Amino acid sequence: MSFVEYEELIKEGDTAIIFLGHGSMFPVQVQRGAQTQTKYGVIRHSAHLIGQPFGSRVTCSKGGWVYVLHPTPELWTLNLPHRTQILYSTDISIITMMLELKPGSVVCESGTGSGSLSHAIIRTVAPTGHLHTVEFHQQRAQKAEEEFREHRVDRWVTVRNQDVCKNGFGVSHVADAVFLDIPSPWEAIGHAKDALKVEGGRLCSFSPCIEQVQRTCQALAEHGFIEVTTLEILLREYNVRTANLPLPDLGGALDPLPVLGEAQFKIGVPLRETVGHTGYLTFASKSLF
Amino acid sequence: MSFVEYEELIKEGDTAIIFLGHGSMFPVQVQRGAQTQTKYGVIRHSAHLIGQPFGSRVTCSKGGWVYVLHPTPELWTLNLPHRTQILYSTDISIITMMLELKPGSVVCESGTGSGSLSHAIIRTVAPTGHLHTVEFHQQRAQKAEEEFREHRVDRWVTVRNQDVCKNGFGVSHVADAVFLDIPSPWEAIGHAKDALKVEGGRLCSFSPCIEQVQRTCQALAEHGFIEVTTLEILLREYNVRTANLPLPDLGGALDPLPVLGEAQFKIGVPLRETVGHTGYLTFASKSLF
Amino acid sequence: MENSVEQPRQQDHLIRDGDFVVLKREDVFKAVQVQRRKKVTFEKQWFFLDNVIGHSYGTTFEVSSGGNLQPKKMMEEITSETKEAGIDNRNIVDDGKSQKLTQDDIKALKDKGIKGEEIVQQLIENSTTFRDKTEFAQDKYIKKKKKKYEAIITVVKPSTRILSIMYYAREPGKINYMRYDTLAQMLTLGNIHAGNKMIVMETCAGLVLGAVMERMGGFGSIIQMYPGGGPVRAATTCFGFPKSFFNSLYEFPLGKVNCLLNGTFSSKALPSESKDSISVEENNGTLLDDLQTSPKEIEENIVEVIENNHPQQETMEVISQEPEYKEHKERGNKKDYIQEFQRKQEQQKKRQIEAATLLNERNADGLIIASRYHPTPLALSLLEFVAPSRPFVVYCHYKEPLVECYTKLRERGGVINLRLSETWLRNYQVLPDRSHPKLMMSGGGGYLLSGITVANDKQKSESCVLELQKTEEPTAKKRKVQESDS
Amino acid sequence: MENSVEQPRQQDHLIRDGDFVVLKREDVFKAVQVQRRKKVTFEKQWFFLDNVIGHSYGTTFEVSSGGNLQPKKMMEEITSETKEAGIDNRNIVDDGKSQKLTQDDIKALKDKGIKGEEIVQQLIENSTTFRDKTEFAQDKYIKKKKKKYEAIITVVKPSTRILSIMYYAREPGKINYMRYDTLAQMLTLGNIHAGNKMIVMETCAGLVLGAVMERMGGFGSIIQMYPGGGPVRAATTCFGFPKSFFNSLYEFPLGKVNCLLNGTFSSKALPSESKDSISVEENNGTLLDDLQTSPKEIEENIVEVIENNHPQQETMEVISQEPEYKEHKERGNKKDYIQEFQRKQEQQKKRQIEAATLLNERNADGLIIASRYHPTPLALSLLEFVAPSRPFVVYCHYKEPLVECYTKLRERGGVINLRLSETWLRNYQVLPDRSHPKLMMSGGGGYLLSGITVANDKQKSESCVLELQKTEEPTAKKRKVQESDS
Repeated sequence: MSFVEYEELIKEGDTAIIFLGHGSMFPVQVQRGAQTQTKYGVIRHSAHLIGQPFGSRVTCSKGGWVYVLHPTPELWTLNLPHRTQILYSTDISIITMMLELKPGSVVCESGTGSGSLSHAIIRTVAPTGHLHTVEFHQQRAQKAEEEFREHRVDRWVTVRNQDVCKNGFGVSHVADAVFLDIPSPWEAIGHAKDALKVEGGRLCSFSPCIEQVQRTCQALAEHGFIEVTTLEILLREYNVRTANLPLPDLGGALDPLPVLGEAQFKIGVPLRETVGHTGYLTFASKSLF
Repeated sequence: MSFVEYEELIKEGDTAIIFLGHGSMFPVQVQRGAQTQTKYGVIRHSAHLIGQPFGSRVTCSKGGWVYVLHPTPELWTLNLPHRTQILYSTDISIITMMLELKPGSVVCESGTGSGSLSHAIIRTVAPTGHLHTVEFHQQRAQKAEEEFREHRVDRWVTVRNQDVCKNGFGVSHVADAVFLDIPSPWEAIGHAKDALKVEGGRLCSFSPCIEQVQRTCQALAEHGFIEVTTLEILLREYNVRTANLPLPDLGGALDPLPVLGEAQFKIGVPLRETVGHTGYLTFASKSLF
Repeated sequence: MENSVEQPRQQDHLIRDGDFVVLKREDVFKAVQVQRRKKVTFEKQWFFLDNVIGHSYGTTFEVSSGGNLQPKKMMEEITSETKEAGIDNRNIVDDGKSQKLTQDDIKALKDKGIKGEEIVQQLIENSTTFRDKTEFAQDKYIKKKKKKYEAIITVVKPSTRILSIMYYAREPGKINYMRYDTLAQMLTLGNIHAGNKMIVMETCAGLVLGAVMERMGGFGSIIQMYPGGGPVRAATTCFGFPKSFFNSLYEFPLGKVNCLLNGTFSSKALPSESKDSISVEENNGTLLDDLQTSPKEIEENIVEVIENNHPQQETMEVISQEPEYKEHKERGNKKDYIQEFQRKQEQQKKRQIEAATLLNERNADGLIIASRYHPTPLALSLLEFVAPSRPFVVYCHYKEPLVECYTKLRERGGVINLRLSETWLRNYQVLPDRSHPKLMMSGGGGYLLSGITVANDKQKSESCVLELQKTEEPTAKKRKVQESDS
Repeated sequence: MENSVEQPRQQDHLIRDGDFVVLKREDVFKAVQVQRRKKVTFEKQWFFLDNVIGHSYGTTFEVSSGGNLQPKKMMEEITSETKEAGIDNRNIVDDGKSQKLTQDDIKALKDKGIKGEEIVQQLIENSTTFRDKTEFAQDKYIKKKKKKYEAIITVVKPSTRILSIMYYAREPGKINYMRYDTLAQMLTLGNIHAGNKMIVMETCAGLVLGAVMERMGGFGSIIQMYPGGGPVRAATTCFGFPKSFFNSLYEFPLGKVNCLLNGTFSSKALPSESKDSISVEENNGTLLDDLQTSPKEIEENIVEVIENNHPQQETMEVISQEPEYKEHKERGNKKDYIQEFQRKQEQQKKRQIEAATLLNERNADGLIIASRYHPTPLALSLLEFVAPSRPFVVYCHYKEPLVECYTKLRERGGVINLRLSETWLRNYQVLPDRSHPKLMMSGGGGYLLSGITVANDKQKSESCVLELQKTEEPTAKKRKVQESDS
């Protein structure tokens, strides 16, 4: 497997997602001879995983079973080790579309963070594009590089450990799109402009606080960016349930016994608590003039 | 009728709401001998309205008919002449609850604007409470006073034509609650504190822009208000419709003719466009110390 | 209209013995009655409320030794004093060694009688990473520590605002998951105000009833429709209304609504009808079971049930059955209990006849439904008691039953301006340079169907419905066409 | 994998003759093909696109005399120059006399050849109330005037972003009211990327197909399932994809899906089977009718249909039937048309057999459904062609059918991680001292049901379903209990 290409069978060194049900899952690095402990018992990599097709049901030692899934950037987002706050698929989706990413796009990103967005970008720009990702935190930059190698996507990504606000992206006039998720995006707008192609490109900045957005929009205007728009996207999930509403007993006129009953129907009920805010997304285009 | 008490029959001088259907309606001032033109024909006040019960169906001259409704603050909000941007019932509801208004409450409000919230406040605090409402625009203050008289609620409201930021509410230490809907609410926080009872009370400020909220919250903290919370409420309306989804023709294996059909069901569909923002509501309590 | 009601007294802002109050710790509420020498448990901390008597509502107390409450000057948020937030967390390496104070140090501080607030401050000062944390992380840290070491309690006056927020946060199942802003909408859409004659059908622990009573301020009348053996009013009690508010509160059993509508319910038939009294007794059995379990649960949660020294005993007949039942259990004397019960039952019947009379006038000023039952049969039958040109509001936790209710009401006729809606509520953090919506929000607070009654002449009803459907179609014409296409 | 696809050329950012482009005026888009001396009508203004050729994408033009476009330096928002907003509108009395310029004055300016932009500036300067208006009112005023007097058009490159926003704003019915952010979710949830073998079933004018093609960049293969006589690809054309992208785009009729699943569809049977060819012809009749009306509508709206000089004719077989049909009508020669049609039909059959082969491998890497049909039968049958451990996404304008689809898929088994969701999108105005969410927002952009396929062993299927239901129950346990109580 790699994160940019489906394969049928699980092989040594692959990252696979063990799906336990209930939306509960975790990633494993497949290794000959290795074992993974789950609440349903042990999974033996050599016997249970290697050579099996992705999507198989694996019966664990205690008799319970799990599914082994092919990794995707979306599953990775749900399972990656958090080194920072991460971007989730709802935001990633609109970022990818609004930045007009596709195979062949060259993208600059900062910070790399836990690599949630990075994986999604690489998936979309491969096999002919490239991601330049800048992370100021050294350990995080190293860890990201490791993960990219493990996930066999390292040829489509360059990780740089530097401060984007001071040193930019390390490339000039190559990017179709720039993405910023840093505390002071307004300080990086100049570098972003420089990284974008001469003939223009798209920019996105993600910020949790409105004050960051205000300053970023001002900086974008000062640097001549156009079509500046800010938006917010929230996921609204529904649980599918069978609801039972009892029918009230209003007293049958003739029947002394109460006529009781209930109405049963399938419903999609919103979750009681849901994510109320991730961040504001500001998009802009590099002006031609 | 009055806006604070239901009556059964329509009488001279009443304000009534003519409901045409489709959510389309308008208010009339009932006057002996007067006529009102509608698309369904003429309504003759003496013959069609006076002495009839509210809620009656009135057949107009062209044979079409309308309903005559008893006014309520909520119907008034939908029908009042706009002299300013107004508050709608969704915001009014949460304002009323969060300010803990009830019969007997004394409330200070600025600006009066078109009187949308004022009518709702008066309805709630009558018969033992009072509204002090301050409007800097002279014509608007006059028009509001007129309306309060016409709606027979003038004994529960005092209108003052002054600048609340400079001159306050004209009363001291009497209010259970203060409501601000002005461009610079932070300039009126001191006056609001002064208007509230010595033993404390609640405050609400409505502002469309986040920068106004930021300044207001700062002023509230400086004046020792506590429990400062900002929220936003939006209405999500659904149309009830019968939807028809055709069933796709996947080709019956034995039947050469396509098996066509459709599924029909009742649904509640969200409106395609809806109000996305009215304003931020900031609530606070006057601290005891 | 004004003379029949107790007006708030001058000293109304002072906490008195016997008052119903709400305790507040951070964002957590609990409703209790103030009683001397009664131990109250709140957020795993016990204390006595004796010392709050005589203080103003809104006063903040700290729990000190022996469970005594000491008034405390309201401290400004500790965050304002320690605002040196890092811009990002690039330099933080989590090695578990960031806190220089040991558990022993902390215990020593506590033993010295250092207050929780000061302990938190010391923890901050001895954290090597606190100043480098982002503000978000700082806030999280402070909140966690504060919760652990401080025990600051504010005594506030109960209100619809406080109680609806309390129930929604802690026992949403008891109020059918009705969010407080949804309740706010109901009160406004229902035009609830002094002087109304309201019909309320709720199974929200009496919270909706209490909210309606608060808005009516003792003016007008309320008929509460109830399923089973009697109305549940645990939350209503928490409002601490004056006795007079209960004079015009009536209750009527749902099980007799059809009789009333058929005209088979009559005041003459009632007292002699033995079958009926049996069913009441049976029902009451159910009620008592309910009370046995349900307020128990409440007690463990957010409402302290009052077992003696019950000032509202006279006015709140139904909930007062509970102490009686307990008395009865204690005494073990079934006959005494039955005699007492029959006296109560007679009284209840008298009130029921009064309620029936009020309903039979069919001129109620509004109808509020918020129950765990399917709303359609309730709305269809109870609307019969409402005057024309009056608002009604039906709550349901789900949208689908209200879609059906909408359809059936349209078929019935006599209603206009039907609106199916929900509200969407988001709270904000507003702080210098770090304002944003709160990270979590409620996914749903229930749905409302509202409308206005109009004259529904039986002879015209059929054509009326047809025409209504024509004229009442909401606006988006273009869309409708598209939908029937697809 | 990389060598089979045309790579973007160096001069790709320059507009060329024959390019598919999108015209933009304020927030309004229109898709057209650049052709010399062809009159284009956009926002009630006509002009020629000759002058845009050779300029960069993103260049802004002004319409000048004779419908010629003149490149124009992008002007900063006029508001930035006139920012002296009143704080409130207390001093504004509307007397209809606030504009000092008369209609004659304005006409004189126009006749002098003064540009629209300058006219607006003069209108502002001659308004006595402009400076006293609130910023909101000022913006409104400027927008109104700008729209009336200026004709500034930007030529942008088509993309999923642009085209999905265009369709949602102007012809939402054609794309089943799918909002652009919903499409964005589908592309991500479906893990659409280069090298996939995708199944796409859409009735969204080909927009969803185009979006999938853009994300696959010509790598991999796509099988488009279509109802009726042929796939509709009006929106796909607007993307202006290179020819090579169409080499691995296949289409397969929905009406033969069951045959394929039953094993009754075979390549041998096809050519000789007369019954089948008749039905194809009939179907094609329907298609032609469709094309006769549906692109007509489009033409009047947002997409200029290309009638001649058709560079993609070879690669976009299906939409190319339309010009042929027109030709046929013009010539009035039915026989020629039928011969030509039969040749096409043979070609179509060959492709259909290829598509059938691809489907029969039952190893597709994903499934996207976005149609006006009930999603349940589509999802149940088309999932059979998908490999295990692959994502699928089903769009529906309504929530209710997806609730049913969810239930049926659970019963079927072989799918996990089912999620029913919608997104909520809000745009913001961010301006100094007046930032807030936009006053209007979309009420709904449709619903998605997504999930992942897994091995579904037939022999174990029953126990599997049971266990799945047990383990797959989403989290909120407490709530579930409450719900089955109520």
